[in-house]
Amino acid sequence: MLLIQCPYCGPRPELEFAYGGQAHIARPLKPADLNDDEWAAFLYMRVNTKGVHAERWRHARGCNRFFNALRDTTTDHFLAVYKTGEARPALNTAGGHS
Amino acid sequence: MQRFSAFSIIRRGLTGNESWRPQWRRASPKASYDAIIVGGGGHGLGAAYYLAKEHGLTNIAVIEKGWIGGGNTGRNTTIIRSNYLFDESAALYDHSVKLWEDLSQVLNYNVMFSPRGVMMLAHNVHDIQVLKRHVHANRCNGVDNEWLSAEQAKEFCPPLNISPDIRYPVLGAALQRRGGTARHDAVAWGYARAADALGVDIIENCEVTGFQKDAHGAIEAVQTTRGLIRTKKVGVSAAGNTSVVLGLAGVSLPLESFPLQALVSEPIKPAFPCVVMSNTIHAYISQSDKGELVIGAGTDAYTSYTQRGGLHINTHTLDAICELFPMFRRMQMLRNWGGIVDVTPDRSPIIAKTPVPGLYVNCGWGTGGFKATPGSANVFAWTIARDEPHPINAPFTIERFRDGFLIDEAAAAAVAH
Amino acid sequence: MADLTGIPTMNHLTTARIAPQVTRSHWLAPLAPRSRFSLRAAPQVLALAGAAFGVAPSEQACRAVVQGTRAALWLSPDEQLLLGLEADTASIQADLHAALGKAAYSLVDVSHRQTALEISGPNAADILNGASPLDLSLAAFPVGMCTRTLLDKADIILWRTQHDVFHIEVWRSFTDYVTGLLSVIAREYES
Amino acid sequence: MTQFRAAKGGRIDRSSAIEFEFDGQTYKAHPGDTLASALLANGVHLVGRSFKYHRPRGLLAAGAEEPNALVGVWRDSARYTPNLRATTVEIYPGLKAESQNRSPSLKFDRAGINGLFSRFIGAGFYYKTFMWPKTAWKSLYEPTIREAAGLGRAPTQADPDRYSNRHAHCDVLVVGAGAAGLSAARAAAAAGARVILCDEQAEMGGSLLSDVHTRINGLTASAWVASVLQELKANPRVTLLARTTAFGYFPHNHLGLNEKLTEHVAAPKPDQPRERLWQVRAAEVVLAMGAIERPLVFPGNDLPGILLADAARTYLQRYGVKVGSVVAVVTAHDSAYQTALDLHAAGVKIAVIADTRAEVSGDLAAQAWAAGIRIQHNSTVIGTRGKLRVTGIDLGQVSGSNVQPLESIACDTIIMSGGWTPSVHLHSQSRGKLVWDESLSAYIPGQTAERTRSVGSCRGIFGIAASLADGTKTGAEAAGTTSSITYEVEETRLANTGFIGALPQPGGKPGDKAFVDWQNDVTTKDLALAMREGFESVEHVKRYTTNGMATDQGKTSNMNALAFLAAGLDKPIPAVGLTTFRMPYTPVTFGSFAGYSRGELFDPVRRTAIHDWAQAQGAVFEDVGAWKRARYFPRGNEDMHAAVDRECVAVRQNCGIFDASTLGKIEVVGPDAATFLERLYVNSWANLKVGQSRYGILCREDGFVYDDGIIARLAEDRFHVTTTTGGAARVYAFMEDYLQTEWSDLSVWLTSISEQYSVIALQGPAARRVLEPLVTGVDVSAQALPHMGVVSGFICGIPMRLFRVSFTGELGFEINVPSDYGRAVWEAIYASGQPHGIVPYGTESMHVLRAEKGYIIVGQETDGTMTPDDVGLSWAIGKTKPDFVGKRSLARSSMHAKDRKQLVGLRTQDPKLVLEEGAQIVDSPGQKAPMRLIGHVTSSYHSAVLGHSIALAVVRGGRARVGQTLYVPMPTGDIPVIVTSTVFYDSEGAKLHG
Repeated sequence: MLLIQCPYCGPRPELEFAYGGQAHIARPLKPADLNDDEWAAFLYMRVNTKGVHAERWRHARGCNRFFNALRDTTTDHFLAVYKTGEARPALNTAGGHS
Repeated sequence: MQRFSAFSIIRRGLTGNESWRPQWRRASPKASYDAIIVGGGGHGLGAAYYLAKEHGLTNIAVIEKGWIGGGNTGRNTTIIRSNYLFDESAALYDHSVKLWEDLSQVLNYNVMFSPRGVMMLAHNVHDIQVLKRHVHANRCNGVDNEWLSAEQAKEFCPPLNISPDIRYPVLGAALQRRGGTARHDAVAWGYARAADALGVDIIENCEVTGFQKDAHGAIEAVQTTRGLIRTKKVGVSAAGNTSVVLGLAGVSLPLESFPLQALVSEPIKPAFPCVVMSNTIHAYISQSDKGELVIGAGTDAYTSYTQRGGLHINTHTLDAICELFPMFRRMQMLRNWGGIVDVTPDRSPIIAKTPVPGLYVNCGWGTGGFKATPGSANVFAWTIARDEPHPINAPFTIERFRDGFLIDEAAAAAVAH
Repeated sequence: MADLTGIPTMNHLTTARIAPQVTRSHWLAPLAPRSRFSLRAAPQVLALAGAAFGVAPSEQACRAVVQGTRAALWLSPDEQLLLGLEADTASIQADLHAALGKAAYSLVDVSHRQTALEISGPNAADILNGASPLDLSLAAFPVGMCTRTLLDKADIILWRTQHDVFHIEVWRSFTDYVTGLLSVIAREYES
Repeated sequence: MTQFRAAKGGRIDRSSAIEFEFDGQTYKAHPGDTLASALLANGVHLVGRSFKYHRPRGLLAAGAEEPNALVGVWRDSARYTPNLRATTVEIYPGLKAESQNRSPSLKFDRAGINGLFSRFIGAGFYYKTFMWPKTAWKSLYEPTIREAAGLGRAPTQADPDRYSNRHAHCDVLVVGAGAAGLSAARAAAAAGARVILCDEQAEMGGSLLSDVHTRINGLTASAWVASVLQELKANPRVTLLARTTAFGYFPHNHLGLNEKLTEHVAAPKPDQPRERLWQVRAAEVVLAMGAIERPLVFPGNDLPGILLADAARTYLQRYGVKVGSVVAVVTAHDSAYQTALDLHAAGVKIAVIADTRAEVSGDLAAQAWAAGIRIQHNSTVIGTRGKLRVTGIDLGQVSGSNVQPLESIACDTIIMSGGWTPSVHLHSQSRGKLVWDESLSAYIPGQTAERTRSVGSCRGIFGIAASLADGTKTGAEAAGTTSSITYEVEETRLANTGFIGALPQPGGKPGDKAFVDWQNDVTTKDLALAMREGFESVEHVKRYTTNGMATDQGKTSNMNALAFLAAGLDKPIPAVGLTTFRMPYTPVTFGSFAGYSRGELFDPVRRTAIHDWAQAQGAVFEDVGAWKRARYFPRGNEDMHAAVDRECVAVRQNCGIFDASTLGKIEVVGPDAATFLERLYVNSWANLKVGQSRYGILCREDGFVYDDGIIARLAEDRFHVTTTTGGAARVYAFMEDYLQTEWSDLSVWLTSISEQYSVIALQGPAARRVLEPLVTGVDVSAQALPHMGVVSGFICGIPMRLFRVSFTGELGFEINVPSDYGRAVWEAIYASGQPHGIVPYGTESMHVLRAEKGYIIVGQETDGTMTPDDVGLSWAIGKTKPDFVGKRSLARSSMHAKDRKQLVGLRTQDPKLVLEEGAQIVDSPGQKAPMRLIGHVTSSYHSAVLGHSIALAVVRGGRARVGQTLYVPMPTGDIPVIVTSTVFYDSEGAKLHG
């Protein structure tokens, strides 16, 4: 069970969270303007990164807030958490324990 | 190829078993091949075998970054069934089950396919509706699947707890008698040995690092940790790592890779005759020929390539098993392991051409890939050889997501694989 | 015609399968009905509510503020659970609407959505940790801390009111489960 | 007093004797014994039969690594536990144990004959045969193999024992309470850290408990252990967990510990759990798991009476048991000399110390020499004698690569030591790297992947003084400080030597029956065969030979196999690789994972405020998600169909009352509430007036129907949204997702009110007459409160939200009252309805009534692949809206294909015939499989009101087929059906608006 740093509540067990998939996929403002391929890309295409992955979590069983995190999918170590709407932080040094 | 039989065992046994030869050659990459399969799991080795056997392509290689059969092929709960809801799925999986039925004889390798029956439990009215829909659809598609009352289910699987006092009583079950299990390692080794005998090179410890394309963007070579290999056809069967490999060719797919855990108990004398699956309480269980109870857990919630998951997945899996089979509470977990499963949005696989000419992909099997091994390998080989899908895998394209022709077993049936 | 205004609330609980338990290790019992409001708004608006409600909501995460018969529990940056006397339900509502006026906010009466339990005693934290994955040491979960969390398979709000007293808010249909679970966990402390 | 009990010594309580049973025979033991030590004390070495060849086997070890001595322990008919290691089973009065995998008896096991065929049933033989005839696999071969395989038998009855769970947190978790672990815990505790110290054994102290020579700070080792434990016990921030195995190392320093609570107790208290699962989140972990002595691989090394040297010392010094009378010692490490000396001192004859090394220096060798014990250098073992117990050992002399037979020496016991293998299991589980240490010829922990540290012999630091220093330093580090604690130690220094692989044999051939994995019967010949057949990857060899896959997980076999492999492949050991260490370290009971979860605690049972009333009325309930819902209310001996017929007729003729409380309800409040719903649901909401409600449909972004429900506008900025029962949680999360991550520009908030209100549906022509007398402050007349109207008022003085809505097609109301009042209001309405023939009805009647009107149920008519248009709801879509969730997907051409499955009604010719839900549909009769399926039946009932059966179905191009005859192929034949409209009753809706 992962230990996840909620930006609002602090470190909490994974059980309290819901995984929200890849982060920074904004819903198009005018979906009608997209062709089928572009729309399918928005709906379904995912980077599925092997390495540092920007992803959404929701503290579903806690403060109920969505937030973003950088996690290394080869170690499951979290490298950063940040609030929804904030830009993906640059990583000074990768790795490190979570 | 040294023929396997009771006779050969005795003959070679009498001479101290000295005369056995390697089951497949330890090949090194040639400069070029007619086709290359990336990924030495059951699907990849099988595709190579069928390419050689049915399509006459023998100058081909399977390249595997680790050791063959070391991925999900060697990490799954070996359940085999074809009682899927949609016609497309039923056709694909039943094609596979038919191949399973004489795979041992075809490969001259005992893969221990054991059609001991796969039973899916219904715990509420909705389950009954869903499973009966399966039973009817399967029957009309020529796939065996029958409805059992709770008592009949208990008769078929005596350890089952059908008491009305449990939290989610068993109201009935759908049974596919042709379903069952097989010996997972043997599938990889059997295909490897048979493919090798047809001239296929099986190259281990060889990881793809890139693709080389010609002026028209078509595949012309594969870069690997063991050098550049020329080829015009590449079939990728890399399961959890598919996104990574296809990414090297600039192809992105609707895939996410999740950790999937499974576990076995200590070996015991025969105590569990069939395979039982319950979607409502998330459990599936069978007993291996070695005597271990083989139990599948759910996937962890997040994408990961670590091949391990959390303790809570095990507690939730085993509380379901203990609720259904209370006599197993005193059994002990012997070994737990994790795999990486690649999941598509509709939980159905992709067996198709990619936007890159000469590049083909077989992926997205989620938690259900083992059962499909022969069938998927067989139609994937066809697709690679003829540069067009076999009728059976024609619906399983990448484009179906763009066009909305989903084959959504998960949403439609919510039955785990 | 029938007038039910006088009937005691908590019909559900009194018919539920639980009665207060008093043992060596712990005390577990349902608490009396309360008036409860979910107040959701931007933090600065939440602050405005303080005066009207009589309790200034905590700005610190996961903290409850108690004033007389009322309490405000921080559940989220934009969400406070307000607790008061059952009899004050109408007045709390009126006062807050008056105070917040045109501001953008959401005030919803959830008095009957959930029930409250209290568990206390020397083993209260141990018993909770039979099902709660949180660190309940005083350092990590001090008196006055409150949070939504999980108790095994139920969502609860856990609030430490004294060092060995915990207040639990749980959606009414999960009350039987939570009390049943805690009593089963507690059994071993009696043997 | 049995013949093998030493005159003195050991930690057993000699003052009391207890009796136990093994294979039906009664023996005597002392408190403090394990089953293993007690059997040895009684001269019993033969304790099991091996997995494949059924060879007689004795005890090899004294701890958790034991591969041979697997027994079943029987408390009562419901408390049988198979496959327990006799070395970890603590004796209690009346303990009943039995050997396994033998028939009829241990001494004579029919399957022992397998040994004769071993050359034919070596590694992987089963992959090469049992293939002809094909059918024989299922009928003959597999059943035979399965019967032969497996060890113990499974329990046959439900386990009545309880299991406990505990989540715990600490600053430092120390795993293992030997010298290194104790000193680490002590140093961490001294620094004020919150410490948990666990050890798998009944007593903490590890090897110190069987060390009678070493002095620590002037105390004997065991006295020092006692003093440290006393000190730690007194520290409130320290938790000591004996009989507790750290079995799993999970991500983010989350560890699983299994504590045995009653296994050692003769009569556990009823409320006492059998085991407890500790789920520990540790800031820092210190692994002090020690090392496991490595057996030597030589021909016939598996006879009963052949065991590890350190085990022999443990049996003597900790349990006061002599493993034999005449002992031959084979060793590659000094520690076996200490054992020999201890046995010698206890009056055991040491026939020889056969040392594989060329020369041996050090005090112990000198002492052995002085004691007159024969020491033979450059030794190897080329064979053993005996059948059910070793009777002799055949020694060989090694000179260079040449091995000469030396002599045969009689003995009744052989103890061996190949040196020590650090227990790196948890370090490896945590994904820490392992590095090969040539000087130790062992893998030791390298780069860590979690906040974890290894100390003492599990990282290759041997010796008490060194371990104490290592533990102290590291324990303090883990607690974030340094420590000044030091220890005065008097001990004998031992050289770190050892032997891995197979002992040299004459002619360089691996000898016969030289076992590497005892339990799985893997010999050097099997490993050789695997290599010969091209299995070179260590994982392949493991899987092909099953080496290391037994219940001991290769604790004693992996390193020897690896070395043998390396030799065979002519590679250095590190080049061969290493198999992964997997959870759990030792087997863990299923029940301990399940914990409290069983019956009602397996999953919460959710009941409405009206549940108990329904129960009192004899309602039959169904599970809907976690909810219990009343399905029907049988009267007398009515079956479901009779009850449902009666309930439906009553609703259509008079009125019925239905508990709809489980519906999801979300209050959506804020200035932008309407805009939010406008963007989310397919319908338009801006034009919905306060006091009105509307049927809403929610799609996923992919355009498929996700949920539906009535949405009422209570005020300009306040909506009362209902969802399906199953959809409550996911729709709320779905809304929060869009609000928080896509539309943060909107000022609107969500609050779940699902359980705030009991919802009482009052349906039928008489509904208004039943309701009217109870309400105040509202006019419920058709003019004042038309269909879909919503109003607030009072019922019996209780505030209510009154919806005039209908899921039955009759005049209907849904009364929302605060849940505490739900039952009382329900009873008041029921009373008021008596004169009007009111009946309570359940979900089954609700389904029939809505189907008669063609109302869909999401999840029954839809299945995640249906669009609003597919189920005939395109009328609900706000045509002028620029966008809503799912709109873009619905614009894809495939969503308008003519042959999409569309919702239709079906009628059978035989009015009594009720189609089966899920039955398939074809457009021509007599088709053979595979048929061309064009749809399926989604809902099907007998309608008592209409006097015939009705069905809803989804059919390709269905709406264009109305009037056509289609066929439902059943095993009994095709059933012709006529495609109809989905509305079977009151199609003009007169009743709805009445």
